[in-house]
Amino acid sequence: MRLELRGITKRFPGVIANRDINITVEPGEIHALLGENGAGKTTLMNVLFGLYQPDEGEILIDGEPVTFHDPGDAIAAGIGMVHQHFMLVPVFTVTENVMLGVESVRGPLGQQLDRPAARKRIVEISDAHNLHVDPDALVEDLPVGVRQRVEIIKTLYRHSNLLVLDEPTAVLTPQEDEELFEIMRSLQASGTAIVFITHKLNEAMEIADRITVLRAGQVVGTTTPTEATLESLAEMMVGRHVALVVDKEPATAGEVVLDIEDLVVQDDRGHVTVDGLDLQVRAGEIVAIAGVQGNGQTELVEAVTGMRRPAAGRVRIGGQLVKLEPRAILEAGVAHVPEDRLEEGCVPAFSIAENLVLNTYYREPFSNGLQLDREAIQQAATGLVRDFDVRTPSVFNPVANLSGGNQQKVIVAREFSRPISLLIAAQPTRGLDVGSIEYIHRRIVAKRDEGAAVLIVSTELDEVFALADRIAVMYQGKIVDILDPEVATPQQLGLLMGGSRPVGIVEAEAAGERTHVVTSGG
Amino acid sequence: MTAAVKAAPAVIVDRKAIRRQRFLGVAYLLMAAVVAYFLTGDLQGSQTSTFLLKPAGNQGGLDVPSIVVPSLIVVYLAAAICAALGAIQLVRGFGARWAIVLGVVVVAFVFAFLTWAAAGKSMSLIGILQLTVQKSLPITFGALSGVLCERAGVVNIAIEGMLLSGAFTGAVVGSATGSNLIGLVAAALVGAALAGVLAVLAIRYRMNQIVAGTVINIFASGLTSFVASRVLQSHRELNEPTKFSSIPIPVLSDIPILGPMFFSGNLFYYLLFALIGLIHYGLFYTRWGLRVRAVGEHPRAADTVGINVIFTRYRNVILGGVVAGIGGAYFTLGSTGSFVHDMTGGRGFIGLAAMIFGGWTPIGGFLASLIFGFADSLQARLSILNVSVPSEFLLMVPYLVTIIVVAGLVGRVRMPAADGTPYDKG
Amino acid sequence: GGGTPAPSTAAPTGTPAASEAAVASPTVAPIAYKACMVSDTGGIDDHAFNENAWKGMTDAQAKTGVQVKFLESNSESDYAKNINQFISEKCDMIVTVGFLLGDATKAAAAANPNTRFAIVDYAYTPAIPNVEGLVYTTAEGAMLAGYASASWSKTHTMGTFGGINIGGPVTDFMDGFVAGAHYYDKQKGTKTTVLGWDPVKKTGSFTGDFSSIDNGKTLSLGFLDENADVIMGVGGPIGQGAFAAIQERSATAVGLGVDVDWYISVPQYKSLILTSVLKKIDVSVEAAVERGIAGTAPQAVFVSTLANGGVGYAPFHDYDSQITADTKTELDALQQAIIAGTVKPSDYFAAP
Amino acid sequence: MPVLAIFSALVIGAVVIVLSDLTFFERLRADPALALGSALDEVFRAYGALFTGALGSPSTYVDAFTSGDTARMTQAFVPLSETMLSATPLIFTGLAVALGFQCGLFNIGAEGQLYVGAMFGTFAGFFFAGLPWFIHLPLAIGFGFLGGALWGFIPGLLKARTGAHEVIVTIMLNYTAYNLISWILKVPGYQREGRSDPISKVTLDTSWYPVLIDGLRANWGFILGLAAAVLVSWFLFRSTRGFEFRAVGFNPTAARYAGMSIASTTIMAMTLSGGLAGLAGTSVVLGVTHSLTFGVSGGFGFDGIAIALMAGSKPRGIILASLLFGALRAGATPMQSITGVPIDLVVVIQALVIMFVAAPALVREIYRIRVPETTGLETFSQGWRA
Ligand SMILES: Nc1ncnc2c1ncn2[C@@H]1O[C@H](COP(=O)(O)OP(=O)(O)OP(=O)(O)O)[C@@H](O)[C@H]1O
Ligand SMILES: Nc1ncnc2c1ncn2[C@@H]1O[C@H](COP(=O)(O)OP(=O)(O)OP(=O)(O)O)[C@@H](O)[C@H]1O
Ligand SMILES: [Mg+2]
Ligand SMILES: [Mg+2]
Repeated sequence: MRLELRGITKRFPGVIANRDINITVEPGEIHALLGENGAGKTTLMNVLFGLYQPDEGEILIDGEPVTFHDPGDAIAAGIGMVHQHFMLVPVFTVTENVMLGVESVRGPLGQQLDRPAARKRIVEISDAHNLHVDPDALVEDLPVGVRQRVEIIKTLYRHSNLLVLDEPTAVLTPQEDEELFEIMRSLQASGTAIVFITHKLNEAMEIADRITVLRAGQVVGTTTPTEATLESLAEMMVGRHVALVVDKEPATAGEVVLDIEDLVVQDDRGHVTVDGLDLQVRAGEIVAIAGVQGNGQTELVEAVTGMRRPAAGRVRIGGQLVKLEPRAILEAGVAHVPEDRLEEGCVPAFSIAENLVLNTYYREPFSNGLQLDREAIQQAATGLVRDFDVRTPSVFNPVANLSGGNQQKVIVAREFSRPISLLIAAQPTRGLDVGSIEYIHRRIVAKRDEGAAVLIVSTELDEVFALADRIAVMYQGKIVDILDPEVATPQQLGLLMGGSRPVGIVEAEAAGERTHVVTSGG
Repeated sequence: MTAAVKAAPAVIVDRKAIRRQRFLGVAYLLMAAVVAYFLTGDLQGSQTSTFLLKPAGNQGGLDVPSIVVPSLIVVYLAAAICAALGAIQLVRGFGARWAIVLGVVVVAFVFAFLTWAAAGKSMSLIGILQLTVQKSLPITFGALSGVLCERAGVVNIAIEGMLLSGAFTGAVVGSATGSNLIGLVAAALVGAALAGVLAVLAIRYRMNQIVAGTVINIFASGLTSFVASRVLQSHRELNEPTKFSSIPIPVLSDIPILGPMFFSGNLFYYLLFALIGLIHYGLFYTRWGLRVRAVGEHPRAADTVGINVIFTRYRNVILGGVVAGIGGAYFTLGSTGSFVHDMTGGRGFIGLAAMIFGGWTPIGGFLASLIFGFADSLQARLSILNVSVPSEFLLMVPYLVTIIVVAGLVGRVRMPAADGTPYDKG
Repeated sequence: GGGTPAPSTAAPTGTPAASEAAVASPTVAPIAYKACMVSDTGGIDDHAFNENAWKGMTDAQAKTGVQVKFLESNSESDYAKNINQFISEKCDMIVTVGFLLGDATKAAAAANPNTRFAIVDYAYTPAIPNVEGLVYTTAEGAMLAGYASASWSKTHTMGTFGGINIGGPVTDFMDGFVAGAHYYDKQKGTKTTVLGWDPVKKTGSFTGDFSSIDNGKTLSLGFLDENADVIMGVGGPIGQGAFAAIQERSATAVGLGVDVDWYISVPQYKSLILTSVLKKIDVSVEAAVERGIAGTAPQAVFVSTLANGGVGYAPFHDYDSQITADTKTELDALQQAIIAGTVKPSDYFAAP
Repeated sequence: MPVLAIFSALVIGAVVIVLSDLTFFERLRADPALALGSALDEVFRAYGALFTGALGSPSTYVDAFTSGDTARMTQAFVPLSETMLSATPLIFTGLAVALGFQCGLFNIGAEGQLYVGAMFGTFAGFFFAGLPWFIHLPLAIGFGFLGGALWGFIPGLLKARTGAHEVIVTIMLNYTAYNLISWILKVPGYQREGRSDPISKVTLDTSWYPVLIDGLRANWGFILGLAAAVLVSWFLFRSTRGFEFRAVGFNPTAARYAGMSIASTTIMAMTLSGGLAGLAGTSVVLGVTHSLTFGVSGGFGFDGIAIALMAGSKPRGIILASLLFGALRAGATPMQSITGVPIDLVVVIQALVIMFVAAPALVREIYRIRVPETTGLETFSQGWRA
């Protein structure tokens, strides 16, 4: 199938997400789509998939203009999409998820689900492309990598000959990346065209036949891996020369501030996800926890910040056994930048000023114990908004109306504005653009240099390498190794994150091999 | 590659489970104490309690012998069972079987209570069981309505209003046309219309669904009372529908105990059983059900595979309205024969509790409704036997049972993930 | 036939539906006198005393041409407001229905000595000069009905239930019913069990409201299960639950109406109605209005009794043939004894 | 917007008046024009009576003031006084529901809390004899608050500890409370001597809310309601604890991250909410009836929901909305008396008002108003999640 997008424009209130975009995808081609956060990649694909209607422009398949009113039309036309956020029903089995919408049925009324028939086809498909899954497993019990395979099976089940993969590698380990690439090549061999969205330039270079770069909703250019270099791609994406590596001095580690001993934490379903974990973080150093999603990082942070009661273990902060309860931990001088800024970090309906005192509102000078001092709150807020460069017309604006980066700045401003001895930051730059990432990174390093202990949890290897003084690798609820970022390589790290332990961590090759292109966010 | 981490090692202490273990243990011991102390006071050793299993009156059915038990011994036995289980519960717990043990204790407690109430007398046990089913009927209709709506992701707290409107419409249309069948259809349609309003408010205008439902409840109560006092009061003939008469099913109705409970009722019984089966089959074995559940769990995922989320929700809410309307018609066309304002007395809300208790499944909802029906039937029977508990407290029983069930279970059952969340196509 | 002396004034029976017709077309020329009624929270469609009292008002209108109107109360705080509304509309006479309005009526009567009041089911001690309390010795009529029921009962088990245990207006019926059964037992040496009410302990079966027929039916099914074959439900529409239950079980059992003759007002169940306990609120209200029009001085208490025909029991209608002539004679004798004061219901509250 | 909502509700109410009059259809067949005319006439008469019954009629005011007779002047203010009197319990229940809303809780139990509050308040009213009014009245009010608070504490505790949804628990507690007062009204010592019907002893006049003006029924309960509104407003928007309430209401997860206790805030919010509803109970028994029967609430608890919604849970709006609903209730009496339209119409109108207010998009659509959607108060929990 030959796909042509011609002059696609899509506007949202206040944003032009796609502006006059022209792209063609040839049959059997792997076409990479690159671009910064918010460049409009997902929007374009949603237009292609019938989730959005384009304001202008048309879609042609094999030269024929088509209109997709909803995803059903796109699926019927042979387009399959693996979404950035998986579209799987957790409580359904793999078979049910795959057959949903195109169910095999039997029975006199033609209504009864024919699960065996569907299961048979799924097994066929997975055998043909090496996509191993148990058709009867519940999706919620599957690890992310397997879920992604389910998504791919879903599209193949619908006879797609054009497959859109929206940032499929963001949640995978390097090993899983490789497995995915194998699958992509196998599909390509069978004539399927693939649109592959990624932030990771080297991935595009490795797998793509052609690469199109979007910036601010427009096509900047289309190139091929042979013509382009990593540097040229980065420059196309950002629009200027990129040399963003965080400057930081070597750490001068001091006292142990955070001391975690034998910690056991269960998740909501009662599974043990942190399993006897030990970790120490010292003043003046940044420890980054690297790991694939679902290995207990979330529960670890929740436990240490008092959001989840551990089943066993001890947590000492500044040498004291603290009561693991949010307020007690805050009072112990811990700052926390939570993973989900809108759900956990702020009250979007509250004003910026109110959010800036969300965890200090009850103390002098903001409250006399009974009544809030609005004057003091406003003054403090005005100062912080200035210091942290939050772009807003007024401190009384609701945080909901800020952009993601500015929302994150509000949270960082709040957490960094008090004297702290320990900073815990989970995915501190998720979904942020280059500028914001750089800003937040600088602030974090500055906190370290002031003598705070810093614990970072990030799924972004680039971020981990950019910030960490020590990298703690977490796998199945345990710290399986601690690496020195100066000597470790992403490959080693990836292997450890995936659970395989290299035979003795050998001295790393030259550090120069690594490219810290900080543009890779979300 | 990661693998889902499972099976907690033995060292893990589940604090919740421990708290539950202690709480239940103490509760069982208390129940044992209540039984042993309060229920034995005025019993004589020679007294017996007779439980009749043969339906009274002219109902058919095989001759079933009565159960005669020595009152005092049974009461002490029940106390002993409660105490023993309570002690074991406290000391080492029952692990995953705690729910079964709880069931055993409750049954022992209730049986002791009945034995006490019937000491020296006879009590129609079959009557209590028959009434249990009967009282659970409208509750189950409500629960089914809730299942239909919530499986598609719309919370329907307006069931009470739909029941009430169904009762009203059934009576009025049934009387006006002289056909109770037309009345039933009209009730279903009015239920559907109210559900339509709920659907428009909740889906199109994205109003908070609980508020939308409450508005409909207030509206239904106000409107039916208004029309009842303006029209029905002077046109009594509009409030005299013929009821559906009982249709005992040959052979089945002769089965001891179960026959009189389930197979001697009127149209509504069989309609309900058919609906339970149909909805259960539909939800879990058909294409329709798979899509409905997908919409209730993850509407965006459903959307991306070409399922019309909005349409599915409208359709299910309206189907839920139809079921609630029929359930409402039961009050007038199936049970009492005339409409009185606010006659549903909170059964719609209890239906919701039954739906939650039943884990959002039709069969679970029915079983839960039977528990509420039993509470209702039991309190009525106790008042008849003139036990020395003020009638006001007996009347609280079904409501208190609801609270206990909701408090005890809501955290443990899993609701459809998108329940109550409006869908924004983006 | 039944032993109730037919009141000479009112139409022998009347469906409540008559009220509207009466409003629409008074049979006599209107007069200037204005009689106004305030219902309690039950509303005038309560199938019980509000409705019955309103019928008395409209009967008075049909007969005398008096202007009548009513106000329903939504809540307790409406009582005084409603009475005041009528005072501001210059009603000559205000009839309040039910003991719930006792306090509000008293206050209004004190504040408006020139307005005449009548209150149903309530009387003041000491009396208030411009208020007539209309009370009923309901238990007397109920005792006769209970006697007849006990004579009819094949199982010697009967049942009775009420709406809310509000005392007199509800439980007088139940008291009398039980007393009648006990009196029968004493005469005949039988042992009749009356389920659902104990006049001594004042506890029994109640539906918890005056609207849930379904709860009434639940209790009645319970009575039937315990072998009862005569059931009396007291509290407006809930009593119909008894008939619904009998019909559903197709039991050989009967029910009793209350307040008015249900053979006429609830015709769909007439084949199951043994008799009804009559409490002629309509007659007493109509009489009170007529006294108001005539300008006779208010009586402190106007007691409707068996003697003056204000309470009683309805004819047996379809069941006339099943009540033996002996029983009818005994009923007449009992009626005379009650009127004479030689038999009092309260003497038979406890089982013999 | 609220004006349009009220207008729409009145229009539909008019349709209901006309359609529920069965003679209308006969007349429509006979002479459509005349029938429509008389229907309109009936609607105007009904609404006219409703309005003058709520606010008084201008001519009465003019006559009264020109006559200079104080009694007549007082009399002219009766409708307004009745409106205030009817509004009083509604202010409290409205505040009760709004306080819950602000904390993300949907308290449908104001009705039951009102019952229990009235039960406690009445007890204090007749039990503590020999106190001067300035001690007795506050004591009785305090008891009322306590009773309601107790009845609000239960669902709060259950929600915080077990996740039981407050909507179902509070509804069930409404029924329970109703049976509870039915029972206590028969308990010797609580029941009035010499009465067999369920009615409490008469409260002592030292526990009564004093009337505002002699000859009118409006009393200081109304003033207490205004004061409560000011206090609630301060509490929610100025106080430290109120900040927590709103944060928990808008985003409980973030509130927990910020160190606030969801459990204690939930319990406290339900308790305070119940206490306010309990005050509504005192405004009836200590302000109007002076004793308790089971008819104490005419659905004030449910009207409170409507009022809180209409007011967007803002105390100032609650006062206005309560006055509106009070006016509807006060005007309903003369409306029924003069035109025979049943008072239940008011309930229908109220339900319609809530519907239109709660779904602003609907009103906008009807009147083709184009305004960007401002985020309303969509805070309370969705579904049955704890
Ligand atoms: N539903 C929407 N409503 C309004 N604006 C939107 C919507 N969806 C996307 N946008 C805006 O459109 C722009 C493009 O977003 P899009 O999600 O396509 O970016 P992207 O390139 O996929 O970024 P990322 O790498 O973060 O996934 C952004 O400015 C975004 O805020
Ligand atoms: N709910 C909202 N109401 C009003 N404006 C909004 C809302 N959400 C986002 N915006 C505005 O839409 C624009 C795009 O938002 P978006 O979050 O995509 O920003 P962004 O380009 O990703 O910026 P950042 O890099 O800071 O994340 C911003 O200008 C933001 O202020
Ligand atoms: Mg994207
Ligand atoms: Mg962004």
